[in-house]
Amino acid sequence: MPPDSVGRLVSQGHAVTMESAAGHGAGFDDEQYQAAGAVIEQDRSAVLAGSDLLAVVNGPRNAGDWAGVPRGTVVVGLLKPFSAPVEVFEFWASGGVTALSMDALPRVSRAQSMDVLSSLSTVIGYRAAVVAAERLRKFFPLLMTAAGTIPPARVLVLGAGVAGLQAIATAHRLGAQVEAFDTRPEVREQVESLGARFLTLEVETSATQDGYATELGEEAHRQENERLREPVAWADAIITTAQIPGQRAPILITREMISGMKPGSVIIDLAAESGGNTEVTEAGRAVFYAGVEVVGAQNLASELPRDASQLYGRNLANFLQYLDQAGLAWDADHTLSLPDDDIVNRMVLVHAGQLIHTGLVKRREGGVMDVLNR
Amino acid sequence: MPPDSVGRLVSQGHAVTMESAAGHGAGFDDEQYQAAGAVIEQDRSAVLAGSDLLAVVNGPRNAGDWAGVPRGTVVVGLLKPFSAPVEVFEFWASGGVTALSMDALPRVSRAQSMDVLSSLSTVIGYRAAVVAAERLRKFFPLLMTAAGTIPPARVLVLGAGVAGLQAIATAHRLGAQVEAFDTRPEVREQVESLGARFLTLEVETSATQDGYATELGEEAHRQENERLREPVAWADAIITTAQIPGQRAPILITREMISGMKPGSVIIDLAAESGGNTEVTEAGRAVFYAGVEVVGAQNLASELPRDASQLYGRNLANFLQYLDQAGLAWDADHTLSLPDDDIVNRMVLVHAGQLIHTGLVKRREGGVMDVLNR
Amino acid sequence: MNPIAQVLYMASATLFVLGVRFLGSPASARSGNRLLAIGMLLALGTTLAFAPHYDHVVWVALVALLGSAIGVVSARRVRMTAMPQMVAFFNGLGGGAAALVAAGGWPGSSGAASWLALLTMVLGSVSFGGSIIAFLKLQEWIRVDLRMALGLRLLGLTVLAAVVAGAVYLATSGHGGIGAALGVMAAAAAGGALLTLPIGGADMPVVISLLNALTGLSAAATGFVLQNQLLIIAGTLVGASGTILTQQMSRAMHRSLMNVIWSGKAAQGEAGTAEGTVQPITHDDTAMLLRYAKKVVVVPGYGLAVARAQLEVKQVIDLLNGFGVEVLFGIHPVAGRMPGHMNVLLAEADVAYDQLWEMDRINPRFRDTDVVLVVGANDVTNPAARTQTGSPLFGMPILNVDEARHVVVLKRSMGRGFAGVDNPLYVDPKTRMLFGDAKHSLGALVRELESAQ
Amino acid sequence: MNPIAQVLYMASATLFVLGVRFLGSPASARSGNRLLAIGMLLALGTTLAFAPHYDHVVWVALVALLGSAIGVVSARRVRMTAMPQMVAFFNGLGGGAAALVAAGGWPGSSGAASWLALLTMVLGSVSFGGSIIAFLKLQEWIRVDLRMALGLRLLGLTVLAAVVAGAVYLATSGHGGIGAALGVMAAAAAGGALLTLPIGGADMPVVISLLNALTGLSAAATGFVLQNQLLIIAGTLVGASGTILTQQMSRAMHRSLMNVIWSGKAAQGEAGTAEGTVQPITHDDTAMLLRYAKKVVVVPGYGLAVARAQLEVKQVIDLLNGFGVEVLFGIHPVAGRMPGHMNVLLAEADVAYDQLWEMDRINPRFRDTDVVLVVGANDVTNPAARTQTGSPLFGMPILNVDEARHVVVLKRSMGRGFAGVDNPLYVDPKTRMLFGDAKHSLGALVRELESAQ
Amino acid sequence: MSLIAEIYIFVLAVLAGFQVIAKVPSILHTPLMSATNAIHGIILVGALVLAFSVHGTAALVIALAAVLFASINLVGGFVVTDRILAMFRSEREAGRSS
Amino acid sequence: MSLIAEIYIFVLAVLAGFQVIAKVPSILHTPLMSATNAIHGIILVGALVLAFSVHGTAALVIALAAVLFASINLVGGFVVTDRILAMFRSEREAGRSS
Ligand SMILES: NC(=O)c1ccc[n+]([C@@H]2O[C@H](COP(=O)([O-])OP(=O)(O)OC[C@H]3O[C@@H](n4cnc5c(N)ncnc54)[C@H](OP(=O)(O)O)[C@@H]3O)[C@@H](O)[C@H]2O)c1
Ligand SMILES: NC(=O)c1ccc[n+]([C@@H]2O[C@H](COP(=O)([O-])OP(=O)(O)OC[C@H]3O[C@@H](n4cnc5c(N)ncnc54)[C@H](OP(=O)(O)O)[C@@H]3O)[C@@H](O)[C@H]2O)c1
Ligand SMILES: NC(=O)c1ccc[n+]([C@@H]2O[C@H](COP(=O)([O-])OP(=O)(O)OC[C@H]3O[C@@H](n4cnc5c(N)ncnc54)[C@H](O)[C@@H]3O)[C@@H](O)[C@H]2O)c1
Ligand SMILES: NC(=O)c1ccc[n+]([C@@H]2O[C@H](COP(=O)([O-])OP(=O)(O)OC[C@H]3O[C@@H](n4cnc5c(N)ncnc54)[C@H](O)[C@@H]3O)[C@@H](O)[C@H]2O)c1
Repeated sequence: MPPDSVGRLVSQGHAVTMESAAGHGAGFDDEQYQAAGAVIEQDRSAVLAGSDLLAVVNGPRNAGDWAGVPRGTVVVGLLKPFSAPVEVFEFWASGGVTALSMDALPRVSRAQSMDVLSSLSTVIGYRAAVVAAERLRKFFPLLMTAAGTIPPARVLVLGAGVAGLQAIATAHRLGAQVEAFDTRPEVREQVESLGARFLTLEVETSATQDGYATELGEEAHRQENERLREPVAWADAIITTAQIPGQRAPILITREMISGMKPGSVIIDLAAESGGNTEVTEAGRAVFYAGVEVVGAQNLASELPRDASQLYGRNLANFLQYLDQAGLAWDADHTLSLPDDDIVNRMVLVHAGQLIHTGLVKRREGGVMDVLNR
Repeated sequence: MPPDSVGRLVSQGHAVTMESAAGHGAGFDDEQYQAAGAVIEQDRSAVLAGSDLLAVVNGPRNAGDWAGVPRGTVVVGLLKPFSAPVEVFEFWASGGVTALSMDALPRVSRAQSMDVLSSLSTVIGYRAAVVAAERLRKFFPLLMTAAGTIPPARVLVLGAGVAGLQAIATAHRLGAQVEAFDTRPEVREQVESLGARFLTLEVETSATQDGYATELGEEAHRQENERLREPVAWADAIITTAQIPGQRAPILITREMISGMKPGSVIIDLAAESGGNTEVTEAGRAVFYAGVEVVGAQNLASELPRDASQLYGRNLANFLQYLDQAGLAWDADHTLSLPDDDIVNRMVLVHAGQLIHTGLVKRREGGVMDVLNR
Repeated sequence: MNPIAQVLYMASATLFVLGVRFLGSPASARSGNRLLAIGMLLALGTTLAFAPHYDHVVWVALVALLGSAIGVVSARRVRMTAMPQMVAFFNGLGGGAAALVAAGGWPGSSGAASWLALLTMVLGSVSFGGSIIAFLKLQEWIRVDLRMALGLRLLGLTVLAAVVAGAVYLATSGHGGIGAALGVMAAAAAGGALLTLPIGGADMPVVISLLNALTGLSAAATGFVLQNQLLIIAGTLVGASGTILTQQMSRAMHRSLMNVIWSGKAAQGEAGTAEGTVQPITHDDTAMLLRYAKKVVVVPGYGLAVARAQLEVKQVIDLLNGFGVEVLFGIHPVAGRMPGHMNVLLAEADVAYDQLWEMDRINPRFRDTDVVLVVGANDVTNPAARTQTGSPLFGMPILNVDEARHVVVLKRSMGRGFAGVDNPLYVDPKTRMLFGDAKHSLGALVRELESAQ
Repeated sequence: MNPIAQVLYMASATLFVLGVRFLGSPASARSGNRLLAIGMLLALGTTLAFAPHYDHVVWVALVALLGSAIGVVSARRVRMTAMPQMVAFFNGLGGGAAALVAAGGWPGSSGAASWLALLTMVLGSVSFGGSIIAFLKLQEWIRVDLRMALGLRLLGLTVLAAVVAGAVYLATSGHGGIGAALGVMAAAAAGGALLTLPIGGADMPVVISLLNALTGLSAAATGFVLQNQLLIIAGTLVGASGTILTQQMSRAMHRSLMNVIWSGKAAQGEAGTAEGTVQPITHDDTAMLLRYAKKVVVVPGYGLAVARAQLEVKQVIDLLNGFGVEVLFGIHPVAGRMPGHMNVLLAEADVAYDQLWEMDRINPRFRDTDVVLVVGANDVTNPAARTQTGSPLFGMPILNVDEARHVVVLKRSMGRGFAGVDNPLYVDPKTRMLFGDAKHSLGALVRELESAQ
Repeated sequence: MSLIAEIYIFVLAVLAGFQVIAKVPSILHTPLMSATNAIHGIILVGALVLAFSVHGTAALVIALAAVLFASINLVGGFVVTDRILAMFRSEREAGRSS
Repeated sequence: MSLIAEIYIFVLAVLAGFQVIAKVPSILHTPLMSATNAIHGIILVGALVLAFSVHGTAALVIALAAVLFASINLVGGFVVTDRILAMFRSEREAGRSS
């Protein structure tokens, strides 16, 4: 959270305590936060223990990591109900902690100012295109020069959510010839509005109420692979972003399809963290397969730390303010009463000793998603 | 040289012999060359000994490296009369070899199809902007989002020759706010034609007949530094390209000026090979100074090997064809007679046992340029 | 008639023609009006100087002065918004005057003169009756139950048929005094009134223009009666140009003239003045509105991106800047379908970054903005977000475009935006809708603005 | 005259007015000409049907048939390029006819009729003399030493002064027979001829248009003599519209009318038709040229970048595409100031990549290209690179735009390009220069093309 | 003057009237309507001639009524038109001056 | 018809003639000139009336000369105009069809 967002919370009458050096990665000093009105605390456990509301970026990796969070505390952050260890949430439930996850925020217009996923996707999408331009050993733009014509790079973007659109826009700006595909048909217009071509593959799926894609059936998936073969072979650079919340990312590009690509091509897989859109993706690493570099992008947002943390911080501050106005309150014995609000309701992972979020409940019961746990 | 250029030479009736694997870096196989009509030779010395004309990318590093080139042979390539070891040329002179350097090609309109420097500068300029976007930990474009406005990156381009202009164009495309400066006043219009702002610093110099800048006087140089202070501090990313043929590159950015920049900023120094435009540049390395990353760019062209070699190859093929038409000929005892042609005359480094190129002659006599020898 | 008078009349006729011509373009309109006034003075002076008699000169002078005074005062007093009914009122009097002049000369005339006089009486009186009703309706001094529309129209037609029959009888029978004349006139006025009664308020301007042309024709007919070429020319000029103008006006409403004066749409027109109705606008009106504004804010949205009309929007602002209009863009943080969508788009068109103002910065400025041009934006301008607690947009900060003086919305239909809710902005009385693909509409605006240069 | 004839005459007068109106826009021009022809048939039919006498009818029929045959044959035979002199020839005959008709009716007339007849004779004859000279000069059957220009003009004026004096004498003295009439006419024709002689070939079209208006006036004057309203109206119409047309034509040449018919520039105009001169073109001509072309190639250069006119060029091609014109860009590899300069620029304007053709691909296409629009490019189109061995450009491959049917070059001046050499393309007979900043010129083209829609 | 001449005049005036109005931007519709409305105040010419020469009270009253009506129409019409155009001008001038 | 009526007609025809030509693209200048040139072939009407009624050979010759001239002007004028416009049309139509 950048100092100005902290300042806003302070000016709204909240006491803000910060772990020392929390802003370093994004280029902010403790002094700047102090100037904004925050109290700097050297000791993390003191922060954990002494706050009514803990605003974090990511949740803990292990159940025990953040011991000492008192009953009635609210934890707000990107808590990853679909992939973080279930034990963490069970531990919180047992400890009377309430967990609100920013990634469960409904994707409705009025919630957009708190929509962390949009912000991060924006960063990631831009970044993916820049990284693709940097990794691809070719010009992106068309150049007609005295030494002949360099054709433009062909960029294929699979999945045109927020990140995909941003990647399309960025690659188009750089002069690449961009094609894109998504299973949600309404995306066609959005893709075209950015000057790119939308592929007509006749593989469609409906969107959920939040605009997320639903999973394709077996047959549809096979068809998609089949029909993507040609565009994939055509492309110099591919950026994949296809994700379905709570599911392993669909495999859009098989090994065989990669073999069909020109050597020296690049794939930036933004779905690496949820399993990857290619068969060879490894999250956090670039692997070479058949002469094609497949970048399993992880945490691309951290590559623009200042901008990303500004966006995240503002979203978070907006959400805290929203919570406040919606009527978050503690009674005398520090029992929390959550406001009954559409948006907040959807974000509750853990409250009053219970796991609430349906995805989380399913995972505890079925354990199907364990592929993704890390 | 890409296979199609080889094919062109072959179809014009020349016999082309290639060293095996010469095209690998650029992604071309020996088979492709064979298909285009070239003879592949495993042994380099056989190539050196058996050709009338040797087309190379760079010259040898040491005088003895390419022993065995027979008298009357013409060597054509980027031979760097200002920085390659003088001994190489003396060795060739003594061996009766004729050397024509592509980097001494006059920069006139009709020679542009053979202008290797332009081609390389194009690659380098584009690449510098992409690398800057990749290295800078910030967005290039302006973004107005629900989580606040991300201001555009400010990019400063110093020296607006071919590479500088290409860098300006690329950064502008990506949405950065671009300012540029050059000491040649006629460049203003060119900079503005790309949508960037030209800085008025009142430091001007005349251009040579070939459009190269001439060196600034002591005083003018001091003034330039002074007047660049503010724009440098303003910038998030700087791309420097200022060069004067045969001279050490001017220092445009001092240590102190770097200290005035925002931490996290990036400088891409394209003049690194001729000494660098900043005080801290190290060719081929990225150094951090006061939180600013200074990339001493070296051989950026090799990062787009396929496109760069296509451009270089076409330029070279065009030049060879030009030479042929201009009347390059060997008499019975393999003595070479050079055509009397404006363009060719300017490119001769070594001929008939003599060092011809004025820069080279000066270096042999004065040795002033030894800073740059590597 | 005296040849000098004739020549002077000819001069004033020429001034009329030129004056109307000048009135056709914004730059010269005022000079046009002045030419007309000079022509009129010339005509009156000539008439006074060369009149064959000067009987009753005192009375005439008094009455003319009285009339002028009434004209000046009422024209000065009227509110700007009541201009159309004022014109209707004046027009009715003009028609009445023509009828009266004809009636005054009619008794004793015969042949063609008699026919022409009766024609004038009928035309002038219809114009009188219709105009007075138009005036009363626009003043909202009378209201009509629309279920009576058809009845009124049929009655009106019947009355007019009777008038025509009577007039023909009078002309052919060759006798009839001032009483018969007054009778014909009263009946004709009633017929005009009946036909005008059911026409809706929104359509009135077109009808007034039509009646105006009719008055012109009646003046021309008077000219035939009096053998006065100036009257013929001036009246015909008004008749002909008024007809063209009427056509243009109904075309600007995307209606046919017949539809305006007859069809059931009139009823809708009536409703059209009430709150809650969408008011369309034409390209040329939008262009004029923009061209004569001081401050304009353009609010782009997803529709701009869909239409890929960024070049056109850039041209519109360049043209407006050329006219000295201050133009800014108000960028809503979630306009479009991805963060920064508008930025990408406008950068393509090379719009300067400092013309892009974020929501928080532009919102306080709407209050003194003359025109907001909403280009394919919907949700981000939806005032429901401020007021309708149940709306899915409730609580989302929006661009308060409704605080500006005028709002023009460019979109293809009444289609909804991303959030899928209706936008009360579109029925705001100060909002006008310019329907059509944004690229096309902006292109048309460019054309209009260029022709206004 | 018979009232039915009058009404038919009126109808044909109306057709004339509408016909000329229709001729003013490319889309309706042909219908306009047809309306005129119908009006003419109507007028002739009416005249024949209602003529008071039919003496000499056989002779008249024969002569009229002969005349028609001559008209058809000569109009059919003439080469397209000789159209202007053909029009001049016909116009002269028209003037002559008017003068002859007036002369035929003059003996024995008196008062106004006499004056009017003499006026007609003078006007018609001047038009006759001038037109015939215009015809002869354009046919290059006569040539005039320009040192004699002033002398000829003064002589012409003197002759005309004498003609006026003679005519006044004849009118006031009230006598004079056919001989005197022929004398006046001969002298007037001589005067017209003398004044037209020194005018340069390039200016002739303007002069012909002026003489055309003059013939119209003489026909109108004949109408006064014969008390024929149709002649008055038709003649006046031609006189008035011809005057406006003459003004527009001289404005299109950036000259004043006075300058055209009198000034020394005429001499330059003469030279202007020779080889080696720069021929400017106007926006509207360029627009029409483009609009009615099949294949257009746009050649952008550094000037396009300097003007930052990429959006405008995009609009021009979009409009042309809309008209069904095929448009491509021919991109020279070194256009601009950096490799790929044009690509960057045109990508900003979202020009589709497949519309960009490289030099080697576009060069063979110029041969069947109707119009090449060179936008701020210079060196890359310089044919000297092919031919002038000494040129610094010699040997550089260029875009062979000079192989196309028409070339229009947009630049600000005759300024040189990067290589600093003159460009013989600019004095190629098929090249026209559209001077001005490229952004401005292209903007004007957009306007013109839009109005041609 | 003969009737036929007057009809000629009428026809030509119709032609002139039709042509005089090219495409007018609709912001000018109201002032144009108002100005042409003022023009037929020219009927005052007829009313004056009539009033100067009538005999009898009834006829005089009719003539004077015509004078009254016509003068209101004429004067009021011009004033209203000028007001509309003035508003228009000032807005424009304000626009320029800013 | 009185002279004054004719003058009225003249003035109105002038007004109509001035207005009938708005801004014409210069590509139409030649056909427009040629068409208006054809119009004053209307003088043939006068020539016919004259020729039908003259007495004496000299007068007849003059009248017949007028008929000849006028008919050449009229017929030739229309044919030329049509040719110019046809060229124009065909170019355009070709353009469309491609
Ligand atoms: N910015 C983001 O990151 C993001 C991401 C996802 C969703 N959203 C949501 O998207 C919405 C953005 O608001 P907005 O006002 O920009 O868009 P919007 O509310 O979706 O409205 C766009 C309007 O443009 C019109 N339109 C579409 N095509 C057009 C064309 N060719 N020409 C003219 N008009 C056209 C449509 O009306 P017609 O059909 O009648 O023409 C539509 O009502 C917000 O609700 C936001 O929450 C934003
Ligand atoms: N592409 C490269 O890599 C590169 C690099 C360096 C040099 N060059 C050289 O640059 C030249 C490029 O050829 P080119 O034909 O593109 O350009 P050019 O030969 O330099 O000609 C450009 C023309 O544009 C006109 N112009 C300038 N501003 C204008 C404006 N605002 N509006 C309209 N016209 C304008 C100028 O004429 P007016 O002043 O009369 O308007 C000028 O003659 C070649 O000689 C090439 O060798 C190229
Ligand atoms: N209301 C708002 O203001 C708002 C704000 C941000 C996002 N949203 C919406 O939220 C939704 C989700 O956006 P996101 O970026 O988080 O999505 P995401 O990251 O969950 O998924 C990325 C994209 O992959 C696509 N995809 C899934 N399976 C695919 C397959 N097999 N093949 C191809 N593509 C596949 C999805 O359709 C989606 O577009 C979008 O509809 C977006 O418009 C709304
Ligand atoms: N005729 C042609 O077709 C053609 C083709 C390519 C290049 N050229 C011309 O060749 C010339 C050289 O181009 P290049 O890219 O090889 O140049 P370069 O690499 O030698 O130098 C780069 C730039 O640095 C600038 N510079 C030098 N000292 C500076 C200082 N102290 N401060 C700021 N800037 C400084 C120079 O002016 C030059 O623009 C240019 O004029 C270019 O237009 C011509």
